[in-house]
Amino acid sequence: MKVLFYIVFSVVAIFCGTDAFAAELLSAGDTAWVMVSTALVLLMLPGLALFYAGMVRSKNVLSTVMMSFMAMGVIAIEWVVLGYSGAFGGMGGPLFGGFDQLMLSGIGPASLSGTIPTYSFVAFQGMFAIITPALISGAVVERMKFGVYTLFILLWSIIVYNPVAHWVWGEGGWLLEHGALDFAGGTVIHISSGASALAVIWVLGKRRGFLKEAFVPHSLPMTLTGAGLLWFGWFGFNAGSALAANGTAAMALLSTNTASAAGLLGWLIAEKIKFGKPSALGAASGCVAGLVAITPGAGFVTPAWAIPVGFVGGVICFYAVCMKTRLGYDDALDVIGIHGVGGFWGAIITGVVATVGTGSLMTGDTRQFVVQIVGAVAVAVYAFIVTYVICRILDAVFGLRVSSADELNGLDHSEHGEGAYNI
Amino acid sequence: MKVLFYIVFSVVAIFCGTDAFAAELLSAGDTAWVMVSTALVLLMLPGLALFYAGMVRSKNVLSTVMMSFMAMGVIAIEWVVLGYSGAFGGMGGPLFGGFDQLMLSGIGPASLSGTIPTYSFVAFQGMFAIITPALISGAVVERMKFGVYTLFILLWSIIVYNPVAHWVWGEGGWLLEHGALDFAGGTVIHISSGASALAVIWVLGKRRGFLKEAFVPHSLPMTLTGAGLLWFGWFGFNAGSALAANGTAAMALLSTNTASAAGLLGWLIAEKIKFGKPSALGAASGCVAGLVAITPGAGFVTPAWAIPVGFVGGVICFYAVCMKTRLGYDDALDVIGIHGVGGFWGAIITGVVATVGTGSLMTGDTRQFVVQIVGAVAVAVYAFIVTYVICRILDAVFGLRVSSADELNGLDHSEHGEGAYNI
Amino acid sequence: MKVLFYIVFSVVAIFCGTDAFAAELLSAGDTAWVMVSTALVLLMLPGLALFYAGMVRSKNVLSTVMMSFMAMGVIAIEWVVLGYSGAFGGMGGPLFGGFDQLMLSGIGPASLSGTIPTYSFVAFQGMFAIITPALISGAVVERMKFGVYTLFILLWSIIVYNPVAHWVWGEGGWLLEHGALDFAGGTVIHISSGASALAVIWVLGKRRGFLKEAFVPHSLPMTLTGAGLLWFGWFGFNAGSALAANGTAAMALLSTNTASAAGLLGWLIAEKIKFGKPSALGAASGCVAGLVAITPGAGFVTPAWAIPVGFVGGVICFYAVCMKTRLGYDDALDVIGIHGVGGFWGAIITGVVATVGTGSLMTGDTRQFVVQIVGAVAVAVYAFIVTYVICRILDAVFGLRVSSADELNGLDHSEHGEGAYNI
Amino acid sequence: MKKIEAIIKPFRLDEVLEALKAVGVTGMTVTEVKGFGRQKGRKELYRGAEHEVEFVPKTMIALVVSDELLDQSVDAIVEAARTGKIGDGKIFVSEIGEAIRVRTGERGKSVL
Amino acid sequence: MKKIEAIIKPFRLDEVLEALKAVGVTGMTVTEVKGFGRQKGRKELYRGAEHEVEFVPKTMIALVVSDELLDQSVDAIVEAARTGKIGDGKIFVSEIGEAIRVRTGERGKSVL
Amino acid sequence: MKKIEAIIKPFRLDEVLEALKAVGVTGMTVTEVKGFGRQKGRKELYRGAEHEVEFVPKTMIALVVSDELLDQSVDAIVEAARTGKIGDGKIFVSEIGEAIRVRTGERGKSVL
Ligand SMILES: Nc1ncnc2c1ncn2[C@@H]1O[C@H](COP(=O)(O)OP(=O)(O)O)[C@@H](O)[C@H]1O
Ligand SMILES: Nc1ncnc2c1ncn2[C@@H]1O[C@H](COP(=O)(O)OP(=O)(O)O)[C@@H](O)[C@H]1O
Ligand SMILES: Nc1ncnc2c1ncn2[C@@H]1O[C@H](COP(=O)(O)OP(=O)(O)O)[C@@H](O)[C@H]1O
Repeated sequence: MKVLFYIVFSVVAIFCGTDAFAAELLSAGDTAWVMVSTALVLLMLPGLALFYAGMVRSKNVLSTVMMSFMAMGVIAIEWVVLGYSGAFGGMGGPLFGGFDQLMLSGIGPASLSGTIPTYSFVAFQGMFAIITPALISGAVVERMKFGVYTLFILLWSIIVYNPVAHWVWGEGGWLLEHGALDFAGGTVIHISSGASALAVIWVLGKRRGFLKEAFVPHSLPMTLTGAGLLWFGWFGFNAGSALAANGTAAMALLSTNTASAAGLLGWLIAEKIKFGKPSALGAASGCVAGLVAITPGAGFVTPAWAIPVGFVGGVICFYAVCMKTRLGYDDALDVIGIHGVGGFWGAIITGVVATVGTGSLMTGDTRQFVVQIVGAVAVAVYAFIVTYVICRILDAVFGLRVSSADELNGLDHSEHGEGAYNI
Repeated sequence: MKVLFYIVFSVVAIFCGTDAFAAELLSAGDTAWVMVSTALVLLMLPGLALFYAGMVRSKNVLSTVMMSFMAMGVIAIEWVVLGYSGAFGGMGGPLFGGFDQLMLSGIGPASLSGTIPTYSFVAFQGMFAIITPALISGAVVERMKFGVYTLFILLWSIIVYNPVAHWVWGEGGWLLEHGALDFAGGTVIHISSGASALAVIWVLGKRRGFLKEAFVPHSLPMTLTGAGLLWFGWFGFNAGSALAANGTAAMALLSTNTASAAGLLGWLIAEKIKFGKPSALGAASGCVAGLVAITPGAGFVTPAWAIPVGFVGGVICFYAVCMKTRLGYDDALDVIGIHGVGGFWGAIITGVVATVGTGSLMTGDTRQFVVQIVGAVAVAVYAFIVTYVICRILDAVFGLRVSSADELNGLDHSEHGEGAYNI
Repeated sequence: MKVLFYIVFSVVAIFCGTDAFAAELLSAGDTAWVMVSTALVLLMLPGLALFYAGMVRSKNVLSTVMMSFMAMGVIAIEWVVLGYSGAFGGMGGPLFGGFDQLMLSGIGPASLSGTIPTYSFVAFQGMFAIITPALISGAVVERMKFGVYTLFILLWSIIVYNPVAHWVWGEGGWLLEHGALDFAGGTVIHISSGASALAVIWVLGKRRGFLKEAFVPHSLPMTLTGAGLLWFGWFGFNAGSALAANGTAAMALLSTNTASAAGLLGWLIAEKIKFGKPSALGAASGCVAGLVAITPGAGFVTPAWAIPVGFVGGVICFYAVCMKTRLGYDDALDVIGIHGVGGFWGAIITGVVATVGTGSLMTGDTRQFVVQIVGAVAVAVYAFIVTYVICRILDAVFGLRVSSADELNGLDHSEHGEGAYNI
Repeated sequence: MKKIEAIIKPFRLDEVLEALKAVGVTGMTVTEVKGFGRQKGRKELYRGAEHEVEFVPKTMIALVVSDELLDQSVDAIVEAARTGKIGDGKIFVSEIGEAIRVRTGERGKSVL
Repeated sequence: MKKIEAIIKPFRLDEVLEALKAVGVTGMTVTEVKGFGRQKGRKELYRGAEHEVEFVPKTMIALVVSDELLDQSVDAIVEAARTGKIGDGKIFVSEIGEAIRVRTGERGKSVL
Repeated sequence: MKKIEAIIKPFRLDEVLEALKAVGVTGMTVTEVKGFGRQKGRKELYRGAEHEVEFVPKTMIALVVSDELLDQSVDAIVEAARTGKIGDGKIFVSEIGEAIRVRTGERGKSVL
C-alpha cells in the first residue's frame, strides 16, 4: 500500500515539475531491483511457453509456444501505446485510467515513480500485462486459430486487463480505495485469467476426442524446465512488486519460495493419496499452484504462514483439476483449476493470515476479509462477462476454431507452416 | 570474513532491539544484489535437474529431475521451520546453532543482517541448503526409491548440512573460529555432498549392468542447457556470497567466470590428449569443475589466479572421473569425481593462492593452509560417517533400492507413473 | 556518453592513486545492476547455443552448441589475460588500447570505474567480447573444424574485436572522439560479427547440398527457448550498458523490450504477406532482429520511437534473409541477414531518431547522422578485411573445413565423438 | 498365417485398434514411419524460404493373423482407417511361415 | 533365405545381440516399435487423471539368415529374450526371395 | 507383387527417392532403424570413458512394386545408395500376396 502512495505522490510531484525534488528520491538499489524483476517476469513468458508446450501433443507444440510469444509481441506494444495510460494514467477515476499518457507522453528518463524511474515502473507493470493473456492461452491451445487469438488478446488487454489493473493498483481505482490487498496480482492476473479462460472455452468448445482419447503430454522435461523458469521468474513477479529492495521485498521473496515448495508438497501428497504415486507433472503443477496462492499476499504474509497458504493451495488446485474430467469442460492445460481456483484461494486467505503492514481476520479485521472476497468476485464476474462477449463476437465474425482437419493434423502446420521436431 | 562479522554484529544489534540503528544500515543496492543472487541460486536447481537428467537413460529422466525438485520442495520448508535456526541460530556454540529461531521467530521485515534484511539472508542461505542434497542425487539416480530419497535428504539436511554450515559460517562455529576460508561453500556444499555421495552409494550399490552396458546420456543438449543455467546461477552462488554489491562481489564474479572458462579448457585439453577429441559433455563437466574449484576462494583469489585454479580443477576432475571405471564404484553422474575432488582441490588451493583480504601459502601464511586442509578433512569425514549411518538405517527399515524389475523398466514409471516423452 | 566520461575520469582517478576519492563514488545499486547485467549477458551464450543448435540438423547439434561454449572458454581467459588491456588499457591512442593492464594488473577490488568496481566493468565488457565471436559461429556451423574455429575466434578477438571495441568505447578511440553513438554494441558487436561472418563463409564455402536439399531445423522448441533466453539476457546487454541503475538504464530496458516486440511483429507480418503464415521461427528471428536494431540506440531512443526502429528492423532482416537463397551464399543461420543488416539499420536509424541526451537528424544534427554511417562502414570494412585474411591463412595452414565424409556423418561425431540424442 | 502390414494416417490408430480388437485380434506391432505417395507433403516455412516436405508422417501396423481372420482384419482396417481423402494408406498381405512365442517357445497359430 | 522378425522387450536387446553373434549371425536391423498384446500397458498419471497406455515399448529385430542358420537363430533369440513374464514377445519367420548387397551389387546367400 | 526392403545410409535417402521416382515408383514407406553389420559402430566419448556403439543409424525403405518393376527398382536403389564403403546396406526382396488401398478398398497391382 505504502508503495502505492509513494507512486501516486511522486507522479504528482513530476506533474508539478518538481524534477529536482524527484531526483533526490532516486534509489539506484531499488531501480536495480525493479529492473531485474522486470527481466525476471519477462522470462516467465518463455517459461510459460515451455510449461504449456510440454503438455500438448507434438503436433501443437509451436502453436502453443507462439501464443506466449505473441503476447510478448502484441501486448508489449499495446502497453506503450495505450495500456499504461489506460491502467495508470488519468486523473484518478475509480474505473479507468486515462488517455493522457498515450505513447508514454510526458514521461522521460528523469521521471520518477517513488524511488525508481517511471520507465522502470512502466516496464515492470507492462510485463504483468503481457503475461496475463498468455496465461489464458493454456485453456485454448490445440484448437484456437492463431490470428483470432492475437486479436482476442489485444482486445482483452484493452477492455479487461487495463481497467482491472486500474481498479486494484491505479490511483483512485475503486478496489484500491476500498483497501483490497493484492500485492502482486492474485486478483488482477490469476483470477482475471482464470475467469476469462472459462469464458473463452465456453464459446470455443472442446478439443476433438476430449475424454475419449488420452491427451498425453509430449515432453514432460519441457514442462518441468518451464516450471523451473516460472519459479525463478516469480521472485521478480512477487518480490519485485515491493517496487524497492527492502525488507518487504525480502519477505515477499522468502514467502514466495516457501509457498511454492509447500504447494509442490501439497499437490504431491494429495496425488500420492489419490493415485498412489507422486508425479513429476504434479510437482510442476503444485509449485505453480503454490506460487499463485501466495501472489496476492506475498508482501503481507510471513514465511511461516506461507507454508499453509501454499500447501493448501497445492491441495485445492489438485482437486480442482481432478474435477475437470467430471464436469466435462475442456480447459486444456488447467488455467481455471490452477490460476482461477488458486487465485481465489490466495485472495481470500490473504484476508485471513496477512499480518505484516495490514490487518486480516487473524488480527480481527473482518472488513479486510470481506473486501478481499468482494474484489475477487467483482474481478471474476467482470472478466468472465466481458470475455464472453468478446469471444461471441469474434466467433461470429471470424470463427474461433480451426477446421476439424487442421485440428487433426495439428496447429503447428495449419497455423504456422512448421513442424516442431525433425530428429 | 568481514561480511560475517557484519552479520554477527547486526544480528546482535537486532536482538538488542536497536532497530532504528539497524535501519540506518540497510543498503538497497546490497539487498537488490542478494535477492538477485538468491534467485540465481534457485535457478541452479532446475539447471542441475537438466544437467543430471540429460545424462541418464530416457526411462529415468523424470525421476532424476524430481530429485532436484523434491529438494526444493522439502528443504525449502525445512529451512524455514528449523534449518536456519540450526545453522545460524543459537548462542554461538562451536558445533550447532540453536532452536531459538524455529519458524524464523523473532525475524521481521525490519530485521537486518549486515546491510541487508535478515529475510534476505535467510532466503539466500536457504538456497544453499536446498541445492546441496540435490547435488548428492546425481550419485544415486536410476535406482534409488523416491520416497526414501525424500526422507534421506530431510534427515541429511538436519543432521549433516545444518551443523556443517554452522561450523563454517555460523556465529561461533569451530571452523569459522579457526579462520577456515570458505567464501561460497566449497567445503560446506561440495565436499560435504561429494563425501556423502560416496557413503550413499556404498550402501545403495551399483546399477544393473554397470560396467557391462554403456549407460549413454539420453540428451546431451539437455545437459548443456543445464550447464549453462548452472554457470549463470553460480554468479549468484559465489558473488552473492559477498552479501553486498561491492568490489569483493565484483572480483568474485569475475574470478568465478574466469575459473569456469579455465575449467572447461582444462577438461577439454585433458580429454583431447587422452581420447583425441574434446567432447561437449566434457565442456559441460569442465565448466562445472572450474566453478566448484573456485567456490571456496572466489572472494579471496584474483581473476588472474583464478585461471590456474579453474584449469587444474578441470584437469584433476577429469582424471578423477576416469578412475571411476577402474575403481568400479557406481557414482552415476560423478558427484564424487567433480564435487568431492573439485571441492577438495578448491579448499586447499585457496590456502595457497588467496591474497585478497587474507593470507595463504603465497603470503607465507602456513597456518591458513593447514586450516584449509583440516576443514576439508573434518567435513568430509563427518559427512561420510553420518551419511553412512543414515543410509544403513534407511536401508534396513525401508530398503533404498527399487526392485530389479522397476530398475529395468525405469524409475519414471515405477516411482512417478509417467513417461518423459511421447513424441 | 556521459557514462564514458565517468569511466575515463575514474580510471584516471585511480591511476593518480586517489582511492579514497574513488571509494566515495561506489554505488551499491549501480554495482548490483551491472553485476546482474553481466550475468544476463553470460546467459545469452547458452541462449545463443540453443537458438542456433535448434536450427541445425540433429547430427550437428553438439558441435553447434560447442561453438558458443568454446567462446566462453577461450575468450573469457583471453579477456583477462590481454583483451581488456587491448580494448580499454593504454594511454588513449585512437586505434588500440595498450599493454599496461595485461592480466588485469593494477586493478584490485577497490578500483572503481565510475560508480562501479573496475572488476565489474571488466566482467561486463568481457561478456561482450565473448558473445561476439559466438555470433559469427552461426554462419559456419555444420562444416567448420572445431579446432580451427577455436583458433580463429582467439585471433579474431585479438585482432578484430579488441581494436574495434577500443575505437568505439575506449578512451581516445577515434570513433568515440568523433562522437559515434553505440550504446550497447550495434557496431562493435553486430556489424563486426555480420561483416566477419561474410568473410569467413567466403573462404569456407557452402555446405554440401546447399540449395539442393532442405536443411530443416531439428528442434524449433530449442530455438524458441534460446530466443527467450536471448530476449531476457538482452536486458542486461542493453540496459546494463548504462553502467548504472538510473533513468537511462530504465529507458534502455523499456525501449529494448518494445523494439523486440516490434521486431517480432514486423517479421511475422512480412512473412504472413509473403508466405501466408506467420511462423514460430519467424517470431524468434524477428525478436532477435528487433533487439539487434535497438542495440546501438537503446539509451538514446524513447520507447515510442523504439516501435518503428524494431518493426522496420524485423521487416528488413526478413527480406535480407530471403535474399540469401537468391544470392546463393551459405550463411547457415543468417548472421549476415540479422546481425549484419540489423546492425547497420540500428546504427543508422539511431542517427535519425535519437533524442535523449544526444542529437540526430530529427533534432537537425546531420553531423551525428554522418558519423553513424562512417562508424558502421569503417567497422564493417575493417572486420571484413582482417577476418578474410585470418581465414585465408588458417585455411592454407590447417584447412577450415571438415572432410566431406565427416560433413555427411555430422560434426557431432567427427569433432566431438558424441551423438546428441539417445532416446 | 498371414502378415498384414497397414500404412495408415496416424490419427486413425485408435479407431483401427478398436476395430481390430472387435474382430478378435489380440496382438499387433506399431511403427512410426514416413510415407511417400500420391498425397503430397506439406509446404514448410523456413526463414525466408519455403520448401516442400516430400514425406508425410504415417503409422504402420503389422499384425500376423490366422488365415481365417485375414479377411475380417483387412476389412476392419479398411473401414476404421478410411477418411476418404488421398493418403489413407495401403494394406499389404504376405505369408508367414512360422510363429514362435518367446516366453513359452511354443509355435504355430496358437501363438498369435 | 529366411527373414526372422522378433519383437522383444527393449532391455533384452544386448543379450539377444550377443546370442546371435555367438551362432554366427553377422547382420541385423533393429527398429523401435510399440506393441499391443496380452501384456497390458501401464497406468499413467496425468494431472488429476489416470489413463491406460495401450501400447508398450518394444524392440523389433529383423534379420535375414540362410536356411541352415534359421533354427539356431530362432533358438538363440528365444533363449536370450526370455524373461518368463507375459510380453516377452513373438518371432515370425517368412521367406526372402532375393538379397542384394548395395556396395557390390552381389546377390544371394553370400550377402548376409 | 514384390516387396523390396532396402536398408541404406540415411544421407542417401534423397538420391534413392529421386532414382525410384525416375523409374516410375509412386509410393514407398520409410523407417528410421539401427543397423548391425560389417560396418562397425563408432567410438563414443562419455565422461572419462570411451565405449563402442554397436549400432549404426540406417534408413529402411519399403516399397511394394509390380513384378515388372522389380529389377529396375532394385537397380535404381543399388546405384543411388552406393557410396562404395562398407555399410552401404542390403536389399531384400519378398513376395506380397495382396495389396489393398484403404481409401477405395480396391485390390491388386493398381493399388501400388
Ligand atoms: N508401393 C508402395 N509401397 C509401400 N508403401 C506405399 C506404396 N504406395 C504407398 N505407400 C504408402 O502408403 C501411403 C499412402 O499412399 P498415397 O499414395 O499417398 O495415398 P492413397 O493410399 O490414398 O493412394 C504412403 O504415404 C506410403 O507410406
Ligand atoms: N499377432 C501379432 N502380430 C504382430 N505382433 C504381435 C502379435 N501378437 C503380439 N505381437 C507383438 O508381440 C508383443 C508381445 O506380445 P504379448 O501378447 O504382450 O506377450 P507374449 O508374447 O508373452 O504372449 C506385443 O507387444 C506385440 O508387439
Ligand atoms: N542379415 C541381415 N539381416 C538384416 N539386415 C542386415 C543383415 N545384414 C546387414 N543388414 C543391415 O544392413 C546394414 C549394412 O550392412 P553391413 O554389413 O554393415 O555393410 P554392407 O552392406 O556394406 O556389407 C546393417 O547395418 C544392417 O542394418
